[in-house]
Parts: sequence; structure tokens; C-alpha cells
Amino acid sequence: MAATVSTPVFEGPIDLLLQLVNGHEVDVYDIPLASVVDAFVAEVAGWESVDLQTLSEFLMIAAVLIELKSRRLLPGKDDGDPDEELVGWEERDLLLARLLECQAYAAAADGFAALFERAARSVPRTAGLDLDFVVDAPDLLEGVTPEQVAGAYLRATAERPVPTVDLYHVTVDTVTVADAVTELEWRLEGMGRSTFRHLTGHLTSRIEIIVRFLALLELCKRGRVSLDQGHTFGDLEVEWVADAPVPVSVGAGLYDEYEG
Amino acid sequence: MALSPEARAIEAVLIVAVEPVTAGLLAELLEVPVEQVDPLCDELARSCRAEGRGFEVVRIAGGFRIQSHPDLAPYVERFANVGVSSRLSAAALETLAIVAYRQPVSRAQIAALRGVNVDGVVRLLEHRGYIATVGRAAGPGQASLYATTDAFLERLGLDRLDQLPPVEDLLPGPETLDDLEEQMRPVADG
Amino acid sequence: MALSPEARAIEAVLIVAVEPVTAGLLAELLEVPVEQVDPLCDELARSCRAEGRGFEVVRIAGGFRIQSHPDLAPYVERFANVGVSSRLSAAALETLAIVAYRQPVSRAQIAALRGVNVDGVVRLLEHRGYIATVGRAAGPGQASLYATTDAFLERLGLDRLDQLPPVEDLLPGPETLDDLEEQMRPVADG
Repeated sequence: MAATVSTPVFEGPIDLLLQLVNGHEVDVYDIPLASVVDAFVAEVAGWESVDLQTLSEFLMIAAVLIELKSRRLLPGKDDGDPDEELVGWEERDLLLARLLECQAYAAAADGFAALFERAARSVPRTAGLDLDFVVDAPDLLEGVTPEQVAGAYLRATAERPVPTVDLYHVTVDTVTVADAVTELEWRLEGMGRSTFRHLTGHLTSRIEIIVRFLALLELCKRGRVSLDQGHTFGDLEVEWVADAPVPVSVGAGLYDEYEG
Repeated sequence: MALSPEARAIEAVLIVAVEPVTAGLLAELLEVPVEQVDPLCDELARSCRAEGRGFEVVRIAGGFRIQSHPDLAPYVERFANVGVSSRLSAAALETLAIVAYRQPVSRAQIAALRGVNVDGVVRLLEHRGYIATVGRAAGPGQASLYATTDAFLERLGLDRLDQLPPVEDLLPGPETLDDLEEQMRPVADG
Repeated sequence: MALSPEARAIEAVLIVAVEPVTAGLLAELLEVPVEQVDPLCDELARSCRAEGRGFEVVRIAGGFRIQSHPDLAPYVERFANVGVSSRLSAAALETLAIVAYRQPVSRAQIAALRGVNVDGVVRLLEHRGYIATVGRAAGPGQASLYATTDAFLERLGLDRLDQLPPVEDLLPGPETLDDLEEQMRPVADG
């Protein structure tokens, strides 16, 4: 990323700053966020045109820095059961999770570049069969239709992708709280009581678990379930409230959506 | 030490092959049990190393092939068309990494991760033959799902996908992660 | 006895080359006087015989090349007949399609379109009788021009070339339609 910032303890590209913070080489405590933002704004002011990519990356990194800093400034808690940590997870934290994931893929991309580079040093033998050999192999065009030939031509000649106008902004692959509410209503009605751990035991992704948690809170708010936690970081006990009022219909738009 | 007749035969077949040849096919051609193919190819590869040949026998994309020795890249470069023009951008490489690790994956899922529209990049990768659609997602819209191809493995010089480092290893160092986790632990009692 | 560095380099070049390589070109690549190429190729050929490799280095019209050892012809033949593949690779089909729609066309033109070296694929298609040279391009080099054959039409069940689907009709390609579909999908399924 092109954007650079300057603070009393750091000067350079903003993503490097985040790496240094992550790697403990710079304490987030010592970074005045205001000066980071000021420096960035000053830089943006100098731009001839708006670079959306850089802007959004800056926002993401700034958000993560704020998050880290606010955590650091508050008195910490530790030795919790890993499962219970989820209880405090919120959307902001998902941002960091996603950033970490992106960092992993960026590292993988570097690895790919190195592999490409290395593999390119060796060239495969492709000379093929000496034409003296008598071949009565099955017809290689068996089953190939003229349409497939045309398709292959288009694939081969589609040199550059045609730019298209982006009409969608919301991904299809969302886990919605609404869906989770419906699912949990259905399951809890049959079970009567359960625990959060039990309800989410089959889930593998963090986001799915978080969405179930938000759905439970929603159900609690609506009086459909009662929640109880025996002790700090203990398993969350969930009880279905059988005589609760008839639920209002669950519709889209009432809940936040989370990208998986 | 002279090559065994079977290793010679494998070498002859690989010399005329235009893409990696599977162990199963080699076994069929040589009329030997498939378990014997791996040791024979090992023998072949070892003998190439021992004699300091100008080529090597490698296992790639689920098969065996002969390729020039990497040491000799400067000499073979002009015969190969793998130069700068085909180098992928950072964006394309990252998208490729996402497909490799999350396959099968839809364009929307990639876009959600990368935070930008990836249509052009996905099409470029598809056009290069590194990724291909392998099906459609359930649910409305039935988005195309993408996976990496054998050509991807070949170009990366890999035999199987699981030779890629696990994604966990690519996350920032363990200390960093532990520490991040600590910083992010909920402060409230939940 | 280990190969000399020059013989190794020649071996690597011959492994990668699709056509015979002239002594002049080898001399140029190795930066040695052309008189040294013959002895080096002799050294290489001798070492292949001594080690009982599955291939040989031969001098044929126009230069040197590596080919499978005649002893092993039965395996190579079986591979060619059973193995090679019972269908065209995607790369070969695309090359064939380019010849079909752009004929007459030179190898260099096809390579420019596909972005990769297509020598092996063109040879395969020519060898299988799906394409044939129909003349030479004007201008320096006078590259061979390729066109599809009657056998090609026959295999596709066509009488004439103009019965191939017009490619304009296929635009926008299926992928593009997918895109549109995907972009017009309802916003959320919640």
C-alpha cells in the first residue's frame, strides 16, 4: 500500500506499522492514532485522484489499530476457556480475523510467486511422440461437438477480461442472524433446554458460532429463551420459554448480516 | 550402475509424453503392479542425479514427467515461453491463494475476503487455466464455484495440493497470534 | 563418468526442444565454437549408451534431437495407442479451435493468441491428421500455415467449415452470462 504515515515513534507505510505492532517491534501504546490519521489525511489531500483501494485498506488498518489500542488501554482478563472467549467477540473482531486471514493469503501468494519462479527454471519435455510411430489411437475428437470447438475458440481468444459494471454489493454467502434465529427456535422447541456449547458443537467456523450467539441474544431479548451462566466463562445454559408470546414474523432486514 | 529394464522403459515413455504420466498408466504399460512404479521412478530419478544429467524426473500434478534441470535454466530459457509476460500480479496471486486454500469457493466469497471486486482477476486466472469452475453453490443464484486445476499444480511444480503449507503456518508468527488473542480477549465477563 | 557441464547443457536444451536443434544454435547457446558441438553431442550420445538410458541422442537432418530408444518401441507404441489420452487436452482443443476459425494460420500466430509455446500441440494435431500445412506465409521466415483437414470435419460430423457455429453468436460467452446472473441476484437470502 502506498500510504505512509509519520508518528513520533514510526515513519513509513501504514501496513508496515501494523506489522510492527503485531510483531511487537512497536508498542501500539506509543502510537498516537491522531497523528497517524492526520498524516494520512494530509497525504490523501495531496492525491490527484482518489485511490479507493488505499483508502479502504487504511480504514481497515486504522480500525484494527484502534481496536488493539483500546484493548491494551483497558485492564485485561485472562485464563478463560477458549470457547467462552467468543462471548466477547463482535464485528470489530471479525475485521481483525479477516485481516489476519488476508495476511495469511498474502503470505501464501508470496509462496506461490516463489514456487512459480522455481518451477519456471525447469521446462517440461513436450516434444511428444516421434512421428515414425504408428498410432491407431482412439479418435481424440470422440464426443467433441462443433459447439465445444467454438467454445474453445472463445476461451482461447478471450485475451483480456471485459470490464463489467459491478452491480452487486452484498455477497451471497452470508450467514444471517435471521436464519440462525429460525434454526435455533426450531431446535430449542424440541429440546427444551440445552447449552451454547451443545448448540454450536457441530459448527466449525467462528463466524457461524458468533452468529448463533447473536441469535440467542435476539431470542432472549424477545423472551423466547432464558439464558443463564453458572460462573464466569462457564457454559451458557439455554432454556426454551414455552409460553412465550407468538413470535413476530422473522423478516430480512431486521438483523445484521455477517459475511462468512 | 545400469538402469533396470523397467526404469529404461519408463524413461522412454516419459521422453515421448507431453504431460505427466500417472503411476497407474505406467504400471499398465509395463505390466507391473502399480506399487512398483514409485520405486522404479525413484531409481530413474536417482540415476539422473548420480550421473549429473541435464534433466530430472519429477512427480507433478499426480504423475511423472521429465523436465530440464533447474541449474540449466539459462540455456533453456529461450526455448520456453514462461517469461515475464506471464507473471501474475500480486492481486492475482492472492486471489489464486484464496482459491487454492478455500476451494471450492465462489467469486462472491473471494470478493468478501479481498474486499474488492475480483471478477477480472478470476477470469484471468480461469483463462490461464489455473482455476476452473467445478460446480455451483446451492441456494439462490447458484454461484459458480472455483477450484484449482492440474495446470496450476504443474506450473507450481507440485504433485498434490496438500503439499502447500497449511494455512495456519502462514498466519503471523505464533507469539504474535497468542498475543493478539490476549489483547482481544473480552474484558467484560460476557 | 559424469557428464561435462557443456554436455549437460546440451542435454537440457534437447530435452526441452521440440524440433531438432542445429549445431550452430547449440554453439550460440553454450557460447562455444561450433566445432566443439559435435564432440560434445558425441560425448552425450556415448554416455546415454554407456548408462543404458531409455533414450538416445541422434543427429538427423537439421540438427540434434533426443528420441526414445528403439529397443523400447513396444512400450512407446503401447503408450501412444492406449495411453497418450483418449481425448484432446483443453490446450489441444483450444489450439485446434484457433486453427479452425483462423485458418490459414502460422504456429507463431497461434502461440501469440494462446500465450504459450504450441509446437508440441501443433505436431500432435498434425500427426493425428486434424490439421495440415497448406502453404507458407509471405515474408521473412516463411512460416508454415496450418488449416484443418477433411478428417477434422468428418470427426465433427460436418460437411463444410462454415457449418461450425459462428463465434459471434456465442458472444457474450457463457461466463459473461453467469456474471450478469450473479450480479443481478437478489441482495440477500435472509
